[in-house]
Amino acid sequence: AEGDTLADVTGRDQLICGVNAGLVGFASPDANGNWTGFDIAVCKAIAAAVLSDPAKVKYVPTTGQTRFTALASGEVDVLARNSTWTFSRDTDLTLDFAGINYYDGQGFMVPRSLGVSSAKELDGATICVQTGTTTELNLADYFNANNMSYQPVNIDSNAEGEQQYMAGACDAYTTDASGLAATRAAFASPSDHIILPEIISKEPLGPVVRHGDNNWGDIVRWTLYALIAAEEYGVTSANIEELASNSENPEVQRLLGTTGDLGAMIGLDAEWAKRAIKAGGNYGEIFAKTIGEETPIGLARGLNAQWTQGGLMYAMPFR
Amino acid sequence: MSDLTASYATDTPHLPGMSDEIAIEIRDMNKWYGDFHVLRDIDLTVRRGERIVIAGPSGSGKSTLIRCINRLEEHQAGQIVVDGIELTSDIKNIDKVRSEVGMVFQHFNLFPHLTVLENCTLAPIWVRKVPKRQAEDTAMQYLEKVRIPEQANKYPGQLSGGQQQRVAIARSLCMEPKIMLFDEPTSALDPEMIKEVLDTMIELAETGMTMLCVTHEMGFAQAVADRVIFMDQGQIVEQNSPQEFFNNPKSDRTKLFLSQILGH
Amino acid sequence: MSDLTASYATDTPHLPGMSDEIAIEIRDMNKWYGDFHVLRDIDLTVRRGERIVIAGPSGSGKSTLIRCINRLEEHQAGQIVVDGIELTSDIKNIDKVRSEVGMVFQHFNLFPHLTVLENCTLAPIWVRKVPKRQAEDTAMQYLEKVRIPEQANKYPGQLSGGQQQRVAIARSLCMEPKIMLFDEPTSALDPEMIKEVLDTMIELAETGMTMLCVTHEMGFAQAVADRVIFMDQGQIVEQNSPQEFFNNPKSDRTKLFLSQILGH
Amino acid sequence: MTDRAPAGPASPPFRPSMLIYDRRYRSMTFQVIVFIIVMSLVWWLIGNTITNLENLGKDIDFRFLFSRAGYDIPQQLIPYDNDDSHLRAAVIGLLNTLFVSFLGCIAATFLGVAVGVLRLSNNWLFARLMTIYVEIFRNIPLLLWILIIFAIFTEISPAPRAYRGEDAQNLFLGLIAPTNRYTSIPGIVAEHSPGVLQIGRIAIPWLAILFLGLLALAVVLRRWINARAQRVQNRTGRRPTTWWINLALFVVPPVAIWLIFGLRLTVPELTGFNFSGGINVDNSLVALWLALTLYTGAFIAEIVRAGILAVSKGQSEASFALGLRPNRTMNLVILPQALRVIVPPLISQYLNLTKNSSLAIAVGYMDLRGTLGGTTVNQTGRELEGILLMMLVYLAVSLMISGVMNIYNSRVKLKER
Amino acid sequence: MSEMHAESVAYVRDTMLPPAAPPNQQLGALRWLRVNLFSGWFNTVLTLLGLGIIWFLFDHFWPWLSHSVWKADSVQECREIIAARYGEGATGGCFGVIRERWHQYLFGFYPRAEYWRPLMTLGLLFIAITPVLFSVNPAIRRWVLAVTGLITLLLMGVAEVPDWAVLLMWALIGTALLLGEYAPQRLLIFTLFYPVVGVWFLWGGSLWFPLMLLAGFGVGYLATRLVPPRHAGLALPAGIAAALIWWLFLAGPVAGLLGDLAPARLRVIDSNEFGGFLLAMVIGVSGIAMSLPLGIVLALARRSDMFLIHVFAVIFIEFIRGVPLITLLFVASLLLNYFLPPGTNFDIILRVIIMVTIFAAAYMAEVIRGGLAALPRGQFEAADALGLNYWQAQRLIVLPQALKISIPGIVGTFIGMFKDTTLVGLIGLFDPLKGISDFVRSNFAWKGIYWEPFIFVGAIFFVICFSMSRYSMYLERRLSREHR
Ligand SMILES: Nc1ncnc2c1ncn2[C@@H]1O[C@H](COP(=O)(O)OP(=O)(O)OP(=O)(O)O)[C@@H](O)[C@H]1O
Ligand SMILES: Nc1ncnc2c1ncn2[C@@H]1O[C@H](COP(=O)(O)OP(=O)(O)OP(=O)(O)O)[C@@H](O)[C@H]1O
Ligand SMILES: [Mg+2]
Ligand SMILES: [Mg+2]
Repeated sequence: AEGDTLADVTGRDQLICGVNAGLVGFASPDANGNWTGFDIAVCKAIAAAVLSDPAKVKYVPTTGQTRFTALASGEVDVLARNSTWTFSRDTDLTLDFAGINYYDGQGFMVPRSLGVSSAKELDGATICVQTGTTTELNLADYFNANNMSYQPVNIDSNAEGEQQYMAGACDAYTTDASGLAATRAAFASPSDHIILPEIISKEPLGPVVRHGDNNWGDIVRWTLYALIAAEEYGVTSANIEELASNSENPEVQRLLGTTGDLGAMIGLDAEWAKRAIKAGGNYGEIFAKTIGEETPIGLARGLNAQWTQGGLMYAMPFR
Repeated sequence: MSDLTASYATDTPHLPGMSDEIAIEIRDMNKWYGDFHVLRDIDLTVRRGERIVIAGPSGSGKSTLIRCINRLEEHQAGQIVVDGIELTSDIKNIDKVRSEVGMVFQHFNLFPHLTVLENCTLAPIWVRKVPKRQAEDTAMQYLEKVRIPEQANKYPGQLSGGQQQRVAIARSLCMEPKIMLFDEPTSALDPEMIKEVLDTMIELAETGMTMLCVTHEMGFAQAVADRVIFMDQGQIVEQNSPQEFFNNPKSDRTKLFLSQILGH
Repeated sequence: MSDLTASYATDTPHLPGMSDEIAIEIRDMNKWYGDFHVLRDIDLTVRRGERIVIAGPSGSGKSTLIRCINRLEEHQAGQIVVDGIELTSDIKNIDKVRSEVGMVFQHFNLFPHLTVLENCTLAPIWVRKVPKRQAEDTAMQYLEKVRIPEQANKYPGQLSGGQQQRVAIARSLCMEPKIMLFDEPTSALDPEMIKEVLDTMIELAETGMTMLCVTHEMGFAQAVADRVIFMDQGQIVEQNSPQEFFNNPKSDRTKLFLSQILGH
Repeated sequence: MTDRAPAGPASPPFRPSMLIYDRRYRSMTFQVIVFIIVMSLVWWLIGNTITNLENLGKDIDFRFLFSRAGYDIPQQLIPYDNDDSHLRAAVIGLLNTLFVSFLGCIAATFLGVAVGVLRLSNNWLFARLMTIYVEIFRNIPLLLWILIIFAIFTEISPAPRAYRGEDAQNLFLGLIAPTNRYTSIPGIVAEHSPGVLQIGRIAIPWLAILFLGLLALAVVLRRWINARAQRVQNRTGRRPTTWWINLALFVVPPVAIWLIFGLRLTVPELTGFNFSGGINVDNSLVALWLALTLYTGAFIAEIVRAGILAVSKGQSEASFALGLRPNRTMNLVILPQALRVIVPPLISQYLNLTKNSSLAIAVGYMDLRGTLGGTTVNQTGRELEGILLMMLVYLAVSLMISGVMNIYNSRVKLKER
Repeated sequence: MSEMHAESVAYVRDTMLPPAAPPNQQLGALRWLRVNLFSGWFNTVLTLLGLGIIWFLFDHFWPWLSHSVWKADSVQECREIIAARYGEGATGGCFGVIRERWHQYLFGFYPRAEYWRPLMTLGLLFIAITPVLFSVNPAIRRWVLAVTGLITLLLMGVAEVPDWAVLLMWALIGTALLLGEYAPQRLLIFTLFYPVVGVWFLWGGSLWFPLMLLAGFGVGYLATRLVPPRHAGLALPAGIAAALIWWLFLAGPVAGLLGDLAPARLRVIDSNEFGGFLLAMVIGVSGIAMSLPLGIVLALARRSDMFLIHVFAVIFIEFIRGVPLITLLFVASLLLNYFLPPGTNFDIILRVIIMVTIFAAAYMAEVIRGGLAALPRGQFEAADALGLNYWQAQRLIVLPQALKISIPGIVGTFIGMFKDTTLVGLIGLFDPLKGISDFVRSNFAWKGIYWEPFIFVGAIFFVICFSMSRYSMYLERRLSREHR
């Protein structure tokens, strides 16, 4: 697996994608075992770009504990899973974060009946937190910094956490805000629970690859950027064919391989980005389809809006 | 076996006469196992010093009878009076009777986790509340009587079958019982060892101990028994002095049994 | 036992003469178990066709000696030459010797998971590489010789002790050994069964097989042995023809032993 | 005596073929070959590991143990906070493992013995019930039991909030508050506290030391009194009654301490979100402990039953025939023999229980596997070091337990011919 | 008669007494109650306590169970139905989740169209083990085969597999029954080939690969036979070498070639799609099957009088038995890749099976060691005296007997291992208990469902483990009777 991931992937004609074992909206298999979700879309886009077929992906469910090892050992080609980009992970764990597909932050959810409106009021509370995540560390830091105490309830999966929270075994549930929203959305009466305003950490999430295989890293990074750029330039899965043939925008032309040969520079053909976008739509389409406001999860774009809309999504120029 | 019979028959020891006191009295005793009627209308009086051998085919209820006498089994009708104490469900009476009645089993049932000496002193210490030293002295006496004092500190597992059975006899004697019950004490032993155990029992008989003994050793019966009781199907079919019993059996069943047991 | 002795002594069969070839030669052989010197300076020459009975008190090393001959035990000094092959650690030699020497154990050691026939054909098939059909034919022959062909398809557990021991003999014979070793073949048997096994062995002796037999059956020794060897404390104390041995023992130990074994 | 065994009979000179065909050399040859194979296998594995680590740009380094852990642990037997090192977190985890295992072993033994005996009782109904219990627990995975029991705790007990307000729930006996996260039980404080003994960061109250000291003293005294009773019995045949002295030994000192230092119970009090003032025993601990107890108890019950059945009926009959009462028969005859049969498999159940406690993570009880083998490995990315270390620690614990077993076994082995 | 004198003891019974009926207290239901339930105050207390426990359980669980809803598409719907039927506030089980997701609990994400494959594998498994486990008694063999065959067919019906597969299964079971009747030895040949068929059915791909792997053993065996008897000592190494050469260099190409000539392909199913009880069975059965030979070798090694061999075996066994299975699973999921040559990267299920096999082998070794120790020394000596060499003696005399004695222990190990397969959920595989349940509960419709999956999964585990433990108890009784 060392060195040339692209060759490995094309060789076996399948992309192996490490994903979360079950997080509604981001990655979850349905009753027939078909994976869908926001993270899954990234895998499909990469597969489409590299192998010309978004279906040629094998999804390997990973736990918080096994994910980085799976990647480091070459068990998966890319980790498209809610993993936070941190200094030590990037350096000490010798991973490479290829970009950010979701700007998240850690928050708290509490039952409305608790009568709490700020995280600052949680002194002495019992808080459910998944073990082995950055969440656990942020939580400790936050309470330290605010001179408060808390009682952790360590749980090992999201499902278990929800169960504990719903049974009232903890006063608050903490995880990334996106996860909180997804969890809350699924409750019988979501309005009985509120997500507190404090976001106590930055959680930039994005696909991860092995350190050292820069070419593969480039492919993943630019596939992601292609999705983001496509939204910026108004390229959607609906109009992509049309734009490919008659777009005036030179950036779009380069992106879709109508002019120039960007694909060759990363070892792919000219239409790679076109395929990636066609696989599941542009970034905005994916967002809307999987976790957006129209879905039960109902996340607003917020930080994840295009930079042109006041968000942080900013694709590097295709040039 | 035939030479054993012979040798005992010749030197029949003179047995001290038995008193008229009654040691055990069983009246109209009946016992059932569930629906199965094991003992039927048993009437038996044993006087102090009397030595009784109980014979009979397998399954005739010999063991059950003898086990009723120290209440290892419960009888359901009739009376059993041992040493003046009637056996009922009264725990105190049972305890009293059991400490007066010694019993030796076919399979020895020594306690394998205790030394021979400890086997012998256990009951005196915990039941009779005898001081340990004294209990040990007594035990050594009885071990000498059964001629294995040198094995006192071994464990039962280290002894031969015959030696184990002699320890079992000594263990019972250490409680200085008034009555001894034997349930086929020699039938689990190799032929060479039968003799040593029978010798011990004969010596015991000579001391005037009241004994009830289930056994197939007819030589022994002729040598020491005052009375032989023949059981079949849970009933006493015939009882008589050994001479009469062996030479002149009355009932057909007895004859059949004797022909089988002495014939081969 | 005494009638057995008598019967064999009377009808001593005529034994075919033995040759001058040497079957087993043991020279200055010594064996230790740890610090314990079991066999001391054993010298013994057995000619082809000779029938030797080894007697001696328990623990005198009889079994050990016989087990050294097919290297179930290792000797530490001296030489053992069987059928011209010296027993050393050389595996090929050991294998050769073992396939020439049959052995019958006190406890039969039949393989309980195989039928009688399979017990008998196992070694010929796997060691001698005889085709299965042929091995079965041979086995049936020998089973007929020991007079239990009808049990061929039973399992050992279904046979009586005497029958099992005869199967064990047949099993050894199926390898068509030149020498047969017997280690107390009858001492685990009930008295009724001893005779059937001894009869089998006598028949075998009449065929001229070289035999070494540890046994306490003195009747058998008188009937068939060419030589009786008496061992005590790991040494050969006396060896002689049966007549001389029984009627005119030389050493005191032999006399003592004979008095014990014949006396009771 | 110089009668020692010589090395062996004079053997022919060495030839290479003897390496295969001579018994003595053959075993040597074989061992050397196997040794070489095993060693090259080990070497191969180590070599692979080194190459792999190199490729990943990693190294083997245990210094991470001394860096800041950064995470919190709910249950701690010795002080710990998130500023402590990973090593200390691992020790906390190990102590938690040992703690729940120890409690589990004790409870499972009691339960198992009770059930094992009851299964043999002549009460038809109860014997059946016990059989059902044993079969159900033995044939369903432990993980399921842990989850179910934890869930039962979570679902049926009220949140702490329920103890507040108008229609508030009352404390059980006014002292104990079971909640869906922990059970709050009263603590003890002293009016006239003698202070604490400070060893490094661990503070031990003098009271606790005093209490444990007196307990130890009581144990020693009890042994002495029993030995004396034995001597008296040996001398006179009568055993003096000692139960009230024994009772006093264990009752008087605590009461004295209680009075002298003015101890009193602190009733748990709902402050803010949670109870404080008492001791909060986490449900994860209780559920894990209970599940381990019930599961292992079912196995122990079978062991106990088999052990008792292994002591033949003849033994109790012989004992009765000697006039010994049933309770004495149990203590002097049956138990000593049954124990020999029971103890070895019992200890291997203890071993299993200890190993099974590693499922603690399912309910968030932070044991060795949860700290060192879980969060630490995860935060530092040192899975090789962390997991190997964890395995070694478990191995050491197991070897210690089986060491005890071997000593016991060799002690009680029955002497036979 | 009590008045009898010493001189007049003579007594002869002239008529035998007929047996009498026992007194009332000895009879009927009353006696049964008295003896079994109320024979003393302690006993009475126990009885009352027992009744109390039963009542408590009944009172707490019956309402919930009796209000179960089987037809619903979500938790919400369930609750509404229960509220409508039994009134507001009533609680009840919502087994609709089982109805909708049972196939995932049983098969994970295995494609629905291919369910016939695992089911066929299961049916064949029963056929394959009959000659091994049940050879003791033909009646039992018939019985077990018939019952397990019916279960398989039933499952096939539920899983709606194609008709031809059901017919094939009928035919196979029938053949097996017939073969078992007339030529049980033939079934053993099938047992030999079962792993190949099983692997092929489950994972698909070309039949030739597993077949060629199996052929390696044949190649090794041939090589041992080709060594001239003079150098018998070299036979084993030669066999191993030949097999290794075959596996490393020849098996792949040959299989490829054969695949081109006679393609026998099934749709490839990836390990990731395994889950639920299928996963538990695959791990459990392959673990036990592979741990058996390894366990035998370890047990023999541990009993060896060669010091080094003994020491290695002890270290290995004690190490594996000294650590929890979960740590070994971690090794499988986190560390195994470090230990293998760079670039090797094989299936997580395979890695788990390897670790589970090693784990079970250590326990198996101890079980078999017990069986070996129970063999009388005379058996070894008799084998020696007949001239059998070490391996012949082991194979023909020692192991058949030792294994037979060990069967209850082996079954016990299997039960333990089968239960332990639930732990693979902790390393992210879809075990039936946690893996599948967590993922089912991550679905909107079934959020908040908790007890029902546990009850369902627990019940299946119970049925499987309980019947196996009963079987092993039955065997134990049989063996203790047969064992002289
Ligand atoms: N606990 C029991 N339950 C039911 N039946 C029993 C029980 N014990 C003995 N029996 C039956 O009672 C009858 C008498 O048994 P007992 O042991 O007294 O006979 P025995 O004369 O001593 O025979 P043996 O000479 O074989 O010892 C037998 O038919 C036996 O099967
Ligand atoms: N494996 C062994 N290790 C140590 N000592 C042994 C061993 N086997 C036998 N011995 C001792 O060697 C001595 C000779 O034993 P052997 O079995 O040869 O005697 P034997 O003459 O056959 O006796 P028996 O008539 O009782 O069979 C005995 O003292 C015995 O205790
Ligand atoms: Mg009897
Ligand atoms: Mg001998």
